[in-house]
Amino acid sequence: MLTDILLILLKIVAVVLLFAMPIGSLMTLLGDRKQSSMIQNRVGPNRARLSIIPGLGRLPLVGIPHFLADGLKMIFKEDAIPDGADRTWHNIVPAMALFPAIVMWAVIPFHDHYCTGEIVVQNYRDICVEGQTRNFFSIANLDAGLLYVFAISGVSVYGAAIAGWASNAKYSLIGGLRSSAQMISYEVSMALSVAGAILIYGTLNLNEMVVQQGHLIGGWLPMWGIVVQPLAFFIFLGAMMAETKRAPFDMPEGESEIVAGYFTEFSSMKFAVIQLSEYVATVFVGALIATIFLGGWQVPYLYGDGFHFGNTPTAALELPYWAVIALRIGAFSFKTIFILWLQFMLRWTLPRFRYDQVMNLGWKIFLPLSLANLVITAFVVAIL
Amino acid sequence: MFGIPIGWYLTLSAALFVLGAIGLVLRRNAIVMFMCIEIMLNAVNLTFIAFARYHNDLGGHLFVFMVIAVAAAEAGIGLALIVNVYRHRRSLNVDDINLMQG
Amino acid sequence: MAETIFFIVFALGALGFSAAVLIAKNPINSAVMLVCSFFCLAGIYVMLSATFMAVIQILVYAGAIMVLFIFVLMLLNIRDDEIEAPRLSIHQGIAILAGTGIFFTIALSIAAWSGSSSRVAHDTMSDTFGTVEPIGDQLITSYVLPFEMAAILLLVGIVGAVVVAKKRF
Amino acid sequence: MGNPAFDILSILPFAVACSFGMLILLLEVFQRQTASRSYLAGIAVVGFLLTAFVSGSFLPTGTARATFGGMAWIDGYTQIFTSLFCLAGALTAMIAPRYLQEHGADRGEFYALLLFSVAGMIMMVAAADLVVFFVALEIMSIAVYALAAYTRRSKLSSEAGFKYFVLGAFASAILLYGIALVYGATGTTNLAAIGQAFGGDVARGATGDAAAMSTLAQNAIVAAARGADVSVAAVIGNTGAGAVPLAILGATLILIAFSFKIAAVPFHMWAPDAYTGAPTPVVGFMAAAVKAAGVAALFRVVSVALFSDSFRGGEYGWVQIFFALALLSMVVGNLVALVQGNIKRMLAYSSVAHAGYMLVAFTAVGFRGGDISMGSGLVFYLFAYTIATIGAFGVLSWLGSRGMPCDNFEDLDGVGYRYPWIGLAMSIFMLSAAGIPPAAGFIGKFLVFKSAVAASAAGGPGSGLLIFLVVTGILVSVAGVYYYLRVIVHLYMKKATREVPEMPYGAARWAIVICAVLTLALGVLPGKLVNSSEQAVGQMAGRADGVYQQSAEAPLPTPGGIRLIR
Repeated sequence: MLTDILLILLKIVAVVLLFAMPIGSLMTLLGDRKQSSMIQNRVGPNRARLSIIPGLGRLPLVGIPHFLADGLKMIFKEDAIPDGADRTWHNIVPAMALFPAIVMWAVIPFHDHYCTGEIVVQNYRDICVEGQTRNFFSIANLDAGLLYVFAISGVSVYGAAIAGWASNAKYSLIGGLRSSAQMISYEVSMALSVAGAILIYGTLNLNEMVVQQGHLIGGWLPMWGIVVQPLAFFIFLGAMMAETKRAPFDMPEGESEIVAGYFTEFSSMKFAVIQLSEYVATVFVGALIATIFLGGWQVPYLYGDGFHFGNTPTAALELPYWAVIALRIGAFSFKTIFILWLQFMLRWTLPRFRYDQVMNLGWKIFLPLSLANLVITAFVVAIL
Repeated sequence: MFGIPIGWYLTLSAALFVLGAIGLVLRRNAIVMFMCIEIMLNAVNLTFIAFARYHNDLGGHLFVFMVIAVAAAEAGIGLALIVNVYRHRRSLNVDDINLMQG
Repeated sequence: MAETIFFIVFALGALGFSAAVLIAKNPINSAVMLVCSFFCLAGIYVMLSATFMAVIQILVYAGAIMVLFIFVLMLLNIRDDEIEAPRLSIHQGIAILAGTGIFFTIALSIAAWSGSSSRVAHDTMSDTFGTVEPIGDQLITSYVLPFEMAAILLLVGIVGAVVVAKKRF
Repeated sequence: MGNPAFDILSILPFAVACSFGMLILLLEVFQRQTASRSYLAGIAVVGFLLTAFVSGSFLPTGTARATFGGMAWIDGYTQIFTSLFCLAGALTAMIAPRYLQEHGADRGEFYALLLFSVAGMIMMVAAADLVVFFVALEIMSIAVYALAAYTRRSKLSSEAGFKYFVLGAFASAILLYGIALVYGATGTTNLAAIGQAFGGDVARGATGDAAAMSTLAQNAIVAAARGADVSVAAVIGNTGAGAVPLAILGATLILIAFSFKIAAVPFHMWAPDAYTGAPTPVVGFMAAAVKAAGVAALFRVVSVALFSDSFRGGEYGWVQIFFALALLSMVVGNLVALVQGNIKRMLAYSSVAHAGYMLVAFTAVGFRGGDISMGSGLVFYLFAYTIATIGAFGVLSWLGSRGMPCDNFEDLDGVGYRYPWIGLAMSIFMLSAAGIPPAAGFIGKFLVFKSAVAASAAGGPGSGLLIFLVVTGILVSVAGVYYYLRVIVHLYMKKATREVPEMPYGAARWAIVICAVLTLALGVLPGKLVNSSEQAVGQMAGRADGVYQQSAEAPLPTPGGIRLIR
């Protein structure tokens, strides 16, 4: 009992503090600043230095010290609450924004369940013989994991909506309205597009989904979501980007129209927390898409005991279990970061949509496409 | 493990139901009244789920599923009606919605 | 024991937040309190091994219905000047008395039901009770008719909402 | 489909109505903004007729069966009401176009919502399980909420929709709580199974009655047929002593919710406001079809699920409830209608009174257990009432125009001379509503009161009360003649105070003519309808002594889910 609780706490710490948050906050720097500067052909952050550490004092370190400076600045800034704002909600809102972004990580599998016994590979699956499987690599292994993700992402609307409302400012209110409308709209196509994948894998459990993606079609092509559901992948990526309000869907915080949207009136650490929650959510999008569409922790042809080429019982290239685990977690991280990179590339290359374009895209293009995708998938699944 | 009597859950749901009904009578704000109806529906859902657990019958869960679908549809139409009334009256207070006597 | 504590926490949470819905002056506060109440109820559903329903509760009630409420409240932008004046206390008194009476009527019949035997939950429950799979199975077999009808219902809801709320034809 | 459990044909009426609704929605999309939508009304009428035709012809008459795993009953009762609802819907669709054009609301969604609500009504009456019943009820209600607020530029209409919605949603919540408690007491939502449980175990308590045990075994078979994971022992263990209070409370809440829906006193307060404000053709539909659906479904629920001796009469019977409701509705409805100056409001209270007359039939049936055919008067009454009400509101909407509604008695002045045929039709509807021969309403009232008298003739405690109910009913309906005749007085004996413009569109007139002719025809030659309603009620499926045996059904096949990889 006690060890279980300790284990869960440990996993939470590992996932949130060692994976989601660091990647999320690093993105503020590398993605938003350095990558954008490279795309826009300018230098980007390079002035802050870590002069207190001997030896590093003169190096720009690709601007990483800026990140620390930013944090310091945030902490010491004044926390301003506008006149007429609802003080209680204004204080609570950052937590409301951060909470779902972090809680969603509970079901992301970083690796298959740990097997204490011997692993036999059969029909592209690791089967654990003479031992137990222990869930070490995801915080909670829920049967309805995907539904859980949708549920929590539905709740994440409140942060933005209430933030806009509580600020007692027009731009904030408009930003809040836009964000809630946009998130409601895109949730539909988000869930529908992934329904095809649910049909194919026959499960809502994310880890089981990943396990099934280890299957090889015709003995060579990994049955990743992107292979069997290419259209759904793009719809889901787009819908998730809209859901997390990333550019080019960043209408709720379009600075050319409504300053910073729903968090215009937030400053200091409250601003930082809202910002951080957005980045954590962005990282989560990467992780979720990697899980559903890019094979999660699967490395092609790698199974529990090493590399198999084709449906063979023995490994062509044997590897120790720890190496397999390391490879897989590494692969998962790589995929997550790849999707992140893709999102930032999109952000800095595409212009922002107009509000009506966002809505049209959601309701008139994504929704019919995802419906068609679902129907076709259902037919194909029924025939096969 | 399952040591809590079903009666506790049922009493809770009865309390929630009555709370919702009282709110419906007392509050004058149309949207809050509607929220009170949602509380009542949730009390019903809790009753169903408690009884389903007791009878070991999934029928209760499926009923709840339908209730939630109905609640969603009702929320859509109800809020639309409220918005419509607000356009005419500029108020959400049901005491102002009194063009017809009685 | 832990279960009892959880129950008390969730039950008090559900009741307290629901009461807060009634008491809160500002409709937005009411809405958020209601969401909190839904979360507590979802917790209780999990205790009753209705995990799927708990998730659906959050997904639909908290994630969709209440968002719509908040959206409408923000759209109409009710500010302090429109917050209702307190009602006559005699009305409140009567309503609360009547409510308490009704509550005790219901509670008495529940007590009569649960008191006659030790009504605890069913003990021969299968592991998958209340999870996605059996419910999904039922939905497309025995309950396929209401399921399809629910589809029509949602269509009617959409059409009706659009018809009523559209600004002009 | 070879599988009898998924007999698509059996829900064909529902499917046809829904398909036509969707068709109209689609056609509406491709309309130009200014184009006239009247032809959509034609399509809707075709849809209604086709629905009625399908319900009558694709199902063998005289047979009753449960479909979709015991979720719906297709029997004579369903069929006869399907035709009634389709008639009401078609007439409303014919009356509506001109009204909608006048009020700048000429959009196809109106007809789509009409079709959907009729689809809901059909399933309400066909429901063999409370799940189906509830979802169908909501399909109907939500469509009607939207219809009530349809001319949303009018303040009255929007308020009417809103009030109707709040009370309707409240009633739904009460209904659901009642269903939940009944589910708790019996462990099932199937109407027949509830009836068996109430007849056996719940009512008899834990007396160890052998007969109760056997019904419970049947109950378990039903549950098993629905695919539930229940053993016989589990079901027997479920109910039993102590469930009685829950069952009574649940049944009472369900009856209260129904009273809301059919606007019986004291749960009628929404009706006058909603009827006054809503668009006139919709009011006709609400007052007639929605009420008919509520009454028909209530009759099914009561006579299937709550018909055991102890629940019907006896210790905790609903006869007393219906007695009180009927008495109050008749008295209050008629007396308040006397003092109304607004015709729509007057008709609203008159519809409350009519709910009271209908409940007299319930009281009679409940009083005299076992003989359900007494309810056949109810079916006839509903037909007569529906046609006359839709006709009356049709006349009102035909006479009114935008900014000059025909709402008050004075607005009818002289219409009888200006439009002789319309005046005649209105007089016929009023006579029918007042229950004066030769209109159909007379036969309806006669049948209902006759059943009550017949029920009391068997004697027993309380039969005097039943006679009292009948006498009160007759007295107040005599009082009611006053306000119906007042309409006729205004039609013929007052000077016209305003000019009624010539009406360009004829379908509404035809609808009024059809209503008038039907009202007269049913009044003069009631035999056929009386026979078929007797048949429909007598063979109602699902009753313990009915022709239909629930347990004959095989367990459902369970496709193990669709899997690509396993």
